[in-house]
Amino acid sequence: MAKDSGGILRWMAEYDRRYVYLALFLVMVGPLLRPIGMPISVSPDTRQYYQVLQTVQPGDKVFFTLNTEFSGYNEIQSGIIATMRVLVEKHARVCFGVAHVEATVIPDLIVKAVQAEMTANDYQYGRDYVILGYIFPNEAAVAAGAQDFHGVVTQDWLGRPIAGTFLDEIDDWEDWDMIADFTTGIATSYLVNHYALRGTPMIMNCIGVMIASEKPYLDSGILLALLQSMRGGAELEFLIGHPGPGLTAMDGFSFGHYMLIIFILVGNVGYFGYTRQQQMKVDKEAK
Amino acid sequence: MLFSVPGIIDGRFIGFLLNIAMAALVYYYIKSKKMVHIRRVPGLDAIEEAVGRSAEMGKPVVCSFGIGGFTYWTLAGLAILSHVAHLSAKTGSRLIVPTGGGDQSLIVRPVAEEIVKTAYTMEGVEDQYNPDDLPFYSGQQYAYIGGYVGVMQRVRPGSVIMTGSHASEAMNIAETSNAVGAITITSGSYISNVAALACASDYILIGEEAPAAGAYLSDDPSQRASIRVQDLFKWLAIAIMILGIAARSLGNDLMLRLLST
Amino acid sequence: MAEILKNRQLQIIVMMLSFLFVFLPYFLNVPQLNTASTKLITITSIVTAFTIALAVIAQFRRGMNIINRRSRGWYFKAYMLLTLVLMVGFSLISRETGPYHWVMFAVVNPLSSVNYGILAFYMASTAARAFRARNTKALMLLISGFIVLIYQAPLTGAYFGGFEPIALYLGSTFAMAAGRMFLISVTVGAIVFGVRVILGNEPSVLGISKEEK
Amino acid sequence: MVDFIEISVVAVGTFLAMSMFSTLYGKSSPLYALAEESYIGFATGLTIIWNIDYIWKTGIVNIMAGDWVLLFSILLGAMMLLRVHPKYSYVARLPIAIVLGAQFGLSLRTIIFTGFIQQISATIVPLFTGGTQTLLYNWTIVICVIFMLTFFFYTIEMEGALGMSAKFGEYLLYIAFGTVFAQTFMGRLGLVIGFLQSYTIPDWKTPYLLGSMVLVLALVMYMDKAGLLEKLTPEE
Repeated sequence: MAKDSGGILRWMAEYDRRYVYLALFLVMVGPLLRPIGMPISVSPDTRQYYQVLQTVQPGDKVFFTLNTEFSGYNEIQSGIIATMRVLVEKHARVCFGVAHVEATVIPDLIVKAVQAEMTANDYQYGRDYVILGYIFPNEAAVAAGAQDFHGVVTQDWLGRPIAGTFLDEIDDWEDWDMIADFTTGIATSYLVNHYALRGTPMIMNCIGVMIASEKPYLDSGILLALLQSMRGGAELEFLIGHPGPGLTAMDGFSFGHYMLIIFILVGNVGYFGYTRQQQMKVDKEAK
Repeated sequence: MLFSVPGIIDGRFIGFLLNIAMAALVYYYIKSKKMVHIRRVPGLDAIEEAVGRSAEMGKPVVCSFGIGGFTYWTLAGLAILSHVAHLSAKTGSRLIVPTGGGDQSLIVRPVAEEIVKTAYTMEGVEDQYNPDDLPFYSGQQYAYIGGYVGVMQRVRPGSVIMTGSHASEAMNIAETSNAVGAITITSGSYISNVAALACASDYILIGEEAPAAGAYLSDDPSQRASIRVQDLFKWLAIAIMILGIAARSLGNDLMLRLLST
Repeated sequence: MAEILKNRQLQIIVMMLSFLFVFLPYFLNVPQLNTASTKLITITSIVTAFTIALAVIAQFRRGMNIINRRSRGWYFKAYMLLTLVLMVGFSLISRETGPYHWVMFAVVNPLSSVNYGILAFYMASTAARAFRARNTKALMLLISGFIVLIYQAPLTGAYFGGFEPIALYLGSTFAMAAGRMFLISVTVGAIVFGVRVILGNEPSVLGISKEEK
Repeated sequence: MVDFIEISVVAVGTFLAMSMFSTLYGKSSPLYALAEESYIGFATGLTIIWNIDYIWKTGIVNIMAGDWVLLFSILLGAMMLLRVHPKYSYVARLPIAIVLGAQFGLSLRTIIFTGFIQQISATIVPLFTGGTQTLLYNWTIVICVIFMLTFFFYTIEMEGALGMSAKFGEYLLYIAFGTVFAQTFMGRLGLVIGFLQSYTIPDWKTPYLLGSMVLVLALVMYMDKAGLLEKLTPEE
């Protein structure tokens, strides 16, 4: 391709996009195989999230909602696990709820990831945490649960009755001390509309795509804190001093960004160089 | 809070009032059957040019209206589809309309079929209408994508016009469309989508431009009326903001208290 | 009975009543009404869960059609229907372990991730192609995108903090304001559309114009 | 020791994932179709299971506990199912009307607050008090929101001052789009890295990931050369 008229500049302007795909793939896999462990900086939004988490009291009832598919879980699992770790250390009582069928097995993964802390803090199923299944299939389900919790939820994800668990203390939205929402945007606006708007304190960890849509809620005070994408999760891991999947991924994350920046620069140099070259050619012919 | 109204829960009065006002305005405009003036969105010129260019090159046009159920984005998409169907019938280009993609899209599909068929009939080329050119790519988003991308790679359209309620699959479509060398015109319904599409497409109808274009093209007074009511409420929003900011800067929070009433 | 159920006027009236029964108790200070309204909302959530069946039936029909016609690659559809039935069967055995668990992690997890992850590649090629300073608008896009991209690579901030304040400024002002503007205009649009439906002005939403095949 | 089941999860997972990535090659392939149909089949199965589960736990369990009103939900749900019956589809109109009414009731009663009133309130900020940074932020937000909104008026012509304001608003929008694009890219990148991470940690998984990649790429290129791609891919 590069041998045509225009040479390297033309190639820089019009290269095959499959090179982009391959390069991006390689720069992400490389650091995962050989982690470098580069330092990172912490953003103010993450600090805010961390501070809100610090206000959790022992015995607080936290609604841990997973509005995500598996894909979203891969992106924000560092934030999810780090948040859970803090909650367990604060000895909050946690109830998992799920808004996507794929997420029904995720609470199990989270519990396994923080097993050590849970054992150390003597966490018992029912008394300290409960795993509910797919309880948010649509907006009506969320709204009904906010007004009459036991009218909607009767059993946990494996069909065991929830009577006798700490959920006996929950009647409606007022009884939750906090909602921690982890989201790709499926039922999040419903939780915002039917819980947070009424006054339930709500914090959120969203995927990168959702940041711009959720920021107005943070700015207007409906959300107390917003942890952003995988980078926020890594920063939270850094703040709580417990490295996890987020921090190990940050090398690849940096390289992925730099790779794209290089491609943009190459593209611009190619574009302007090539257009100028063509222009000069035209001028020469005109003369 | 400024005051409380007996019988109404504290802090919810203004919201109630605004809802009622909006309903009343919509009702008024629909009843009066007035054809509200709507300005022509520049995106429409881009669409017409794209279809024209496809006809010159003898290439087909691909036009889709989203994967959602009946929302106002879908209605806009259908109005634009109708326009594109007329244009392609007039210029003699083949029109391909991928449908499906969501659970709710099943309800929209027959309406789209009717729209395309009517357009061909009205342009007097009913015999060129081919139901197979409205393929149904299942009710699943990513099966839809596979089909959509596949059809673009096979027929190499001259232009791709993608409006209505598309979600994350919009990027696959826009990139493939660009890769096969088609003129890409898109619209996005939420901000991260719009931002990505603004980069990926040759022309984009930003946010509300699509419903406005749809209302401009349709002769349904109620669709036009709703654009007018939306405009009125945007004016209201700006007015409240300016008044409130002025007052707040002078140390008065009357407006904020009013809004929380 | 059939005549009553077919009556379109009745359908619109029922819809309006159902709307008001949910809408009003949120604003009015009448606790009894609220309790009844909560019941209606619960009922709605269950009925909506039923609608999934409609999509599944459509899926099945389409699959069977393709198989019956023996279109090219029909066996893929047969395979799809088989996996669907298998999954339901697996869930009856156990949802904690066994084949259900295996499918969740060997099939659903990776495919769901790739489904959306693939967009990273598309976005990269878009950026490489579209972030070019062709005109003023593209230049604005390029500059702000460039700054935020550099800032977002965590390594940058650790060694060079210069981009951070600018990127945070862009994110909390321009991007947030655009998000807010979209939110306001979409909210108004959605309410106006809702009002139009409730007033019976959008019959197609109720599926009145034509039932699907 | 890693057991066979765990290995099979990783081997099958990476192969299917790479098959789905094969669409980046730019041509439709039977491998992509395999991945796609696997996902659709199993995910649809999953949807069925959990929606029945919801109906059971919220509906039937409560009815058995004596909440008879919920019998209506089962009745209406059954009526809804008749929608697919060519002759009796009209029966579904009643549940559709109820569901739509309630849905619009739910959304209209709340979005006016979260999407309109609270957003306006949050924009009402003081423009002359506060530190330099606060002032800069406040001014920018106010200018952005107001000018961007003027870009979205449709029932009057964009002329004179309004036209200029809309033009300015459009430029501001493009600055925002650059930022949002970068954020979105960050999200998608995080997604891929998270996915890759689950197949590179612990170490023993990596060969399966790279092996699947090479295998799928080789298969696709071979089929492309042999002209099998078109022949084996199902027509949609």
